Amino acid sequence: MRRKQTLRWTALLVISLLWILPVASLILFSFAPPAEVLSGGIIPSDWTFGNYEKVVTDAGRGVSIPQAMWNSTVIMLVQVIGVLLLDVPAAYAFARLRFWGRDLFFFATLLTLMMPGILEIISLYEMMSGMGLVDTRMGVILPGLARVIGIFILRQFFRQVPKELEEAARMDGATNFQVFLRIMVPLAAPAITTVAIITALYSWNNFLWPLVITNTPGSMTVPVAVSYLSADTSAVLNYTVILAAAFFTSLPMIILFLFGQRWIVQGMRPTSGIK
Amino acid sequence: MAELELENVGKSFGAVEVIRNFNLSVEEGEFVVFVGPSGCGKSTLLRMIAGLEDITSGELRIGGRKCNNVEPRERGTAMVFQSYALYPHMTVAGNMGFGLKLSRTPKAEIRERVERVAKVLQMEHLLDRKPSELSGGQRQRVAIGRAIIRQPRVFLFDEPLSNLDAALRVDMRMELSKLHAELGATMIYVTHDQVEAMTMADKIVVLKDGEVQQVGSPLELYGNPANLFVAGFIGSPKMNFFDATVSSGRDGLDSPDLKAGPAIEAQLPPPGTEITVGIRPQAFALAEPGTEMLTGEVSLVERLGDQTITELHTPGGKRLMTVLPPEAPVAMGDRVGLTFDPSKVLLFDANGRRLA
Amino acid sequence: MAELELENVGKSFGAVEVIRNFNLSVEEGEFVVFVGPSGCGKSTLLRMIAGLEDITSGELRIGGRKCNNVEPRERGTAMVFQSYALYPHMTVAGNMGFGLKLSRTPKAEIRERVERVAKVLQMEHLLDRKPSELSGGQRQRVAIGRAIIRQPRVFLFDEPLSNLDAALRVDMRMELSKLHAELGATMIYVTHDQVEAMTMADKIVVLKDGEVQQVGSPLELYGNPANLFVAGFIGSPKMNFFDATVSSGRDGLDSPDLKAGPAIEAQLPPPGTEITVGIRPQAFALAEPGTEMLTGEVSLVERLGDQTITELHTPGGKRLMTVLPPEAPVAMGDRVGLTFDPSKVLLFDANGRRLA
Amino acid sequence: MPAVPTWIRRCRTSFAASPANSKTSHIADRQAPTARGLSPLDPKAAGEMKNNRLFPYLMVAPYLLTFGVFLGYPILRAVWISLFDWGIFGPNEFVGLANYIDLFTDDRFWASFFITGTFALMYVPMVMILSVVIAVLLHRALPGISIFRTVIFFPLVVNVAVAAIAFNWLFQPEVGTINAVLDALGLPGQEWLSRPGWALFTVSLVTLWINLGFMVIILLAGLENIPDDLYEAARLDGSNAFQDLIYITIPLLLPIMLIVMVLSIVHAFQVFGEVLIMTNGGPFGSTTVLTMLLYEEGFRDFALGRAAAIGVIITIIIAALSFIQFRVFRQR
Amino acid sequence: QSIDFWTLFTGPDGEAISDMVAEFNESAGADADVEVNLLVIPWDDFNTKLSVSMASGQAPALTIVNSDRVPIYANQGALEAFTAEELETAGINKDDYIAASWDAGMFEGEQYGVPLGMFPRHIYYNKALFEQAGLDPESPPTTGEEVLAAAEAIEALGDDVHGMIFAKSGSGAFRDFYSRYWQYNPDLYNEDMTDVSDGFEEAATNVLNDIQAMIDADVSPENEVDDPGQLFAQNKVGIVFSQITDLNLYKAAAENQGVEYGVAPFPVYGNEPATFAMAHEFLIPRGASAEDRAAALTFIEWVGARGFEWAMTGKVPSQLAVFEEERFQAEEDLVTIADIRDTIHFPPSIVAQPDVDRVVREAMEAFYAGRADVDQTVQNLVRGIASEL
Ligand SMILES: Nc1ncnc2c1ncn2[C@@H]1O[C@H](COP(=O)(O)OP(=O)(O)OP(=O)(O)O)[C@@H](O)[C@H]1O
Ligand SMILES: Nc1ncnc2c1ncn2[C@@H]1O[C@H](COP(=O)(O)OP(=O)(O)OP(=O)(O)O)[C@@H](O)[C@H]1O
Ligand SMILES: [Mg+2]
Ligand SMILES: [Mg+2]
Repeated sequence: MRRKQTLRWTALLVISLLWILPVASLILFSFAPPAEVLSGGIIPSDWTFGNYEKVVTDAGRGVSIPQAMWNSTVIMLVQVIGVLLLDVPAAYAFARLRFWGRDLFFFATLLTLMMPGILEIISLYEMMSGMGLVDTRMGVILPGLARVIGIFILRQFFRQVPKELEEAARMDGATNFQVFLRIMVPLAAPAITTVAIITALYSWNNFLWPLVITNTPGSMTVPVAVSYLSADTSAVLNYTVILAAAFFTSLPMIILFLFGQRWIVQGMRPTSGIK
Repeated sequence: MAELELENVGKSFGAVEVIRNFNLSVEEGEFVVFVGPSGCGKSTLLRMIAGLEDITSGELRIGGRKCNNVEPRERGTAMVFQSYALYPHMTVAGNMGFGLKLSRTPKAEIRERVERVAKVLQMEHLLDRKPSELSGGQRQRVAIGRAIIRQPRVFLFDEPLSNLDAALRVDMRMELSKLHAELGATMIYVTHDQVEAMTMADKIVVLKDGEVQQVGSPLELYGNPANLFVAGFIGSPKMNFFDATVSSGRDGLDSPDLKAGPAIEAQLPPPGTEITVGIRPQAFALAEPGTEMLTGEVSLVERLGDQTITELHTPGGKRLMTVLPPEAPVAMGDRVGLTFDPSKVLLFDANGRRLA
Repeated sequence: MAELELENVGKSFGAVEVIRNFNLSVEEGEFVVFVGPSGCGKSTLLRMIAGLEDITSGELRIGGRKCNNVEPRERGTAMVFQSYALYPHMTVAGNMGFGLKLSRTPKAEIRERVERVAKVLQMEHLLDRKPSELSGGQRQRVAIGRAIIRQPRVFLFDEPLSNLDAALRVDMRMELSKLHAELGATMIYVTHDQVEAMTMADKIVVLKDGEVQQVGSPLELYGNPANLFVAGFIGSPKMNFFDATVSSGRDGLDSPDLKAGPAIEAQLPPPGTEITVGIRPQAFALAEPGTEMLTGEVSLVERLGDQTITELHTPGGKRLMTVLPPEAPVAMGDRVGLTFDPSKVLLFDANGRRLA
Repeated sequence: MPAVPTWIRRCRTSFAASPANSKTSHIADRQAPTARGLSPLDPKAAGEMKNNRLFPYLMVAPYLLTFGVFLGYPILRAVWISLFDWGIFGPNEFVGLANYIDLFTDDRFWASFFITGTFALMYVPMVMILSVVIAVLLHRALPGISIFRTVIFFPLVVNVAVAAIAFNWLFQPEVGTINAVLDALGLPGQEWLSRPGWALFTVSLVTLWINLGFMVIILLAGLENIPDDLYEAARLDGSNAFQDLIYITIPLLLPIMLIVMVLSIVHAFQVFGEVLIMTNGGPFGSTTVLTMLLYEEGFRDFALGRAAAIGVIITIIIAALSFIQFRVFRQR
Repeated sequence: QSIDFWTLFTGPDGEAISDMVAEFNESAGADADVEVNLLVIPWDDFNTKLSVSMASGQAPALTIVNSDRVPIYANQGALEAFTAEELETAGINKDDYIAASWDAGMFEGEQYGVPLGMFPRHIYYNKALFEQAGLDPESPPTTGEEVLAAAEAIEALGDDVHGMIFAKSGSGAFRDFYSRYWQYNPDLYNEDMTDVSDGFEEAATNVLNDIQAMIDADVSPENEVDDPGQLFAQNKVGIVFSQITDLNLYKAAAENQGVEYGVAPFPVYGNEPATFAMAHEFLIPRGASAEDRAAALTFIEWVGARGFEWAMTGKVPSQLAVFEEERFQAEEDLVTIADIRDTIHFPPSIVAQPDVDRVVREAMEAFYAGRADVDQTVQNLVRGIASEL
């Protein structure tokens, strides 16, 4: 048993090293003076906090990373909550309830997952400008609420919860909604957390739509701000600043993940109450 | 008006027909036990009554009203699942109190009732555990607790005591009977335990392959089984059966093993009829030399302390079970002679139907 | 050399200590039965032997080799899980044949063996079903099949027959005994069924709260229990216990109910000692008037067909169980007198240890 | 009601009436019989029934509404647009399927099609194998596991553009870190992004690096659903770690692997940002995937009709592949 | 009057333009009551954002794009042409601009764009390596043969030193093709723009033979080099074919790493010097109000007068006046490149031009990748261009 653990540990170590290599240089070089990039190598030979200073303070042409992080946080929170409120009940219905058009609706939903997102942009933009939401946070948020992936993931998970538990709750006098809320939701907690994390990441990293819909720092999200930042000076010479911005702006997500992952992996196995 | 009526109820899973043409009427407050071989459809019936399984054909009435499509919640039934189906994310207390919580019972009352039930189930110390931290029997008790904490019209118990030790089982049996008496609720109970069936039931329903074989009180079924199956199923060890043809010759029976004697002779059908003779193991006694009605070689002796179960092989090649007194002087390989009380013999025709 | 040895084995789940200082030695080919109240640690022990549960302290040896940290795969054990643990994605045949498939048994042979086992389990017609399409008893049989299809050194059965009907249970019991005889494999068997324990075991281990109470042959345990717990646990209905103080007075006992009589008197400890007197229900008989050693009011009569279980309440307020002949003339509310065979009386000291 | 022998009645009642336990009722309150659950005759029941039929719709309605407005409509509109010669300010002319026919006779489209196909053939198997293996490795407790997890998930929090920019630099043959590391290990460096054969592979590696954590999260949640006792049973059946994976984990994880499979197909056929930033379709056009073509047609040349047609074709390809997956998975 | 102004300038361009906007808003803008809101959008995303906003009628009042985009936007009706009066009112005069760059803002006879600066193709060379190879660092090669000879000499300096680097894919591939082509033949197309010109095949064959000779000489890396500037900064390459917009990279390398670079016009291969160039053009998208337009023009005029500052970001000025300025004359590199202003060619201002560019790019990529020889490539070009026209 010990040996197997060691084996697993070693395998993980190797994979992690491969995975961390780009991350490590990203982080290392974010502490290097810009010119280091030209000389290459694994570890920079000179160190500076200048890049981070620039990220935090430099409001080059009105683009402000701290402001963008605030925007992104607000947008992310609203989207995560919104997506969960919309997706969890719908996914449950798709997975467990019988109603006319269920499979039709579901596959229609799935189809849109397969459509390249870039195609929607013009129609969405028209819609948003019709609603006067161009260059607002709400304009960034709204289209992000209609994401299919959460439905897809949650539906698969809801299908795996043993029917007996639902039946037991019905016997206990639970209404349809109580079965959903008190039994299915807690049992699908790992999946719901997963969807929440995925939505949060998507929201934090989504680029194309926020780019198109936002024009001013008041509504710009982090990726947009970073891309504007990267447009700030000559590409090569600005490298380290971009790296610093990338690392700095992903810190909240890393923290979120560190907390969230326990929830994914500490779920309650839905079958453990069943003989 | 009967509390619960099933009329021509049938159930199929796809092509597999598991319940056929089932009829039963249960009075309010009755205690009905379903017995039958594994896979005969007992659980399925319970689940149909609970409303968890669609009824393929026929009609189910509760309190006179057709309920085929009524939500489980509206039926006023509580059930102990054969598979327990505990909520893995709730503690024992949470599992038991869930139904009360849903009906907005005040917290203090829930707590009090949960504690009372837990005491009955002898698991007060486990209230904060999750199901995954319980032993099999403890889980089963939680499942029982979840059902009995409520006060439904109809209780459905699916082998609720199968994983409990004997002492606990006796206690639980008593508690359930008490509950039944107190609430006057209707109870439907599936068990494989003869003692349970016999002691608790007002009415036993014997099932086989999805069909009712006989419905009756415990003693009726024991003493007066309608057919071969019921006779074989009720009573332990199983009744012994001898195939024979009625003859007009010696003893009136053409059987390699059996000498019928006058008591049976009187009940026999016309000569030439093929019949089966059934004799309970308890009806045998060791014969004084010369009075043997049967002989056999002992092939197995089980001494249970209060009785000795003996298996014999007859010269005709039959295996015979007998229950003899604790100190009966039998040993493996002995050749012994047996007598039996002719008044306790049952006769069945070739289709297994009871003759006398 | 013993096949299986457990030495000072202990097990805790976090702060909960469920096995304490467990010692057992099982010879090759022995049939050992674990009995004990629900939650006493039987399953946990089995799982430790199988290698599924870490051993917190002590040592486990199989064939003389320390096995605490040996992979289950290498221990040569097969187990029937209390929860079945069937593979939901495989058919019945797939479930049973999985172990053979892993050991690269040729397909034809797997098939043949699966069919043979299925026949033994009376489920040939279900081989293509998935577990979710089976009844409770059928699932349990698949779990049995999965274990017995292989030929391991040690079989571990965790309440394998609990969900089967009586007839099937008898059949399966017999099949398992046959298997045991044929393979000469060691078997460890958990059951709550006294009949199973008594008939199948070479050796019974009585457990309580994770501690061994007594190890011995069935008859030893029945006739010669080491303590109050074993005496009470083995035998059904439960042995009756009377608390008493030895006195030098009338009958040598200071008890509201019991007249000891000379046979007991001989075994009594010095006057003043507090003891418990145990008498099995089967030891009682209805007394001829005047010979009563006990009296009581009948509060319950269970007529099981072959015996009548009667509950009495003594004047001293004790509840007393007796097993009387089937037609014993007792009825609820009757006041009856009983005698008992003094040679069958057991005495225990204040700590529950057996005196005589 | 059939006759029940009186003694059995008495027996039963005597359980309850036995003086030892009749002081208090342990389970139910005395007033219980009057306070039973809802009667089936309750008039409320009829209304509830209707509610039940409505319930599923209540559950899906908010989502479907949002979906319809923000996804359904724009996409239906894209399909509509694909039937037109559509410029930046809207339709010029209805052309029916001409956009599609044009594409099918265009060498660039087919070249792109095969490049995308090749990309998918490299990417999807890599994702499937690695994500399952890593999820299994990451699933159970182990010292340092949360560090490993975080490492695997880190790429998710870096936005694609930055990752692509960073990789562009890491993959530089002369000054890039990757070749420097390979060099330190005594392995030959590569011209990762500038050789036609390699560039697509390199992009697929980066896409893998970026997306793998995503798949692993989903699979981890799926692994959490597999009961432990099955592994226990399998261990007793003589299963080793590999066989556990093949016979227990994978079959039971199939529904979740289906998600991963479909998503990775989606990723493969919709890969865009990585290509745009890392190679911009080059070198020598060897990484001009379908979405690049779509982008050029739509946002450089404003042939929105044609672009939409490409989008529809991509959708059909993904849908067809997914459908096959659904079929294969369901048959098991 | 407040107007939005979107540009795709990144790097030094971006800094320069935002400085100018700030200055304008404070000075002339304030006077004329005009405020310009600058949004610098990374060029990768510029088209997406601009086109989406145009399609929804939400475009900014002023933007800048590369001149080859002008016909496309104009043809889509996304732009509104400048009227002569407007320009005159704003004080913008065609004659103040280099004709080629002014004309690049024209489509079908209408003026849609006002140029800001131009960026032609040319070469950078490494003076240190020249010296090592025994070449005169102050007299860079001017013809194809000289380039080749210099490259060979430098290549011989070491294993990891390359003689030269030229674009084998991407936009550089077709731009350099055009540069050479126009040296042989000034016309790509026939009169009515329906097919290639009569002399096309001959000229193209010449060009490809020149390139074949460069490849055969084996003085450049086998594969595409993503960022030649980095190799150059490490003194690992002698000559780089590139454009003036990279100037700041080389300047930085010179400052940080002491690299000594020189610039020289695009070498002459054909009959007369010629080089490809494009311009940045101010555009006013459709939908802007008259006030917006006036404000935008005010700004355009104001920036036009600051051609020098703009040129310092690596451009050749479009405004003739700049060439006379003393401070401009002091910038050696800029002067060297600006000297070629008469030989600059812009691609024809037609809608199909980007498609033709793509055809040329793909044909050249196939050629460089060895998938087509000279003849096949010429045929590919002829067929491809004809079908796009
Ligand atoms: N994960 C756990 N955490 C804490 N206690 C546990 C855990 N698992 C089991 N136990 C406790 O350990 C004791 C022994 O459990 P075990 O399953 O061995 O009982 P058992 O003898 O098999 O009982 P049964 O006859 O009911 O199956 C029980 O009291 C149970 O509550
Ligand atoms: N989903 C299903 N598809 C097909 N057959 C099924 C399905 N579920 C149950 N059955 C079959 O229906 C029959 C009745 O099952 P049921 O569970 O009612 O039996 P049971 O009487 O409760 O048996 P047990 O005593 O073993 O629990 C069984 O033979 C079973 O195999
Ligand atoms: Mg059942
Ligand atoms: Mg157990």
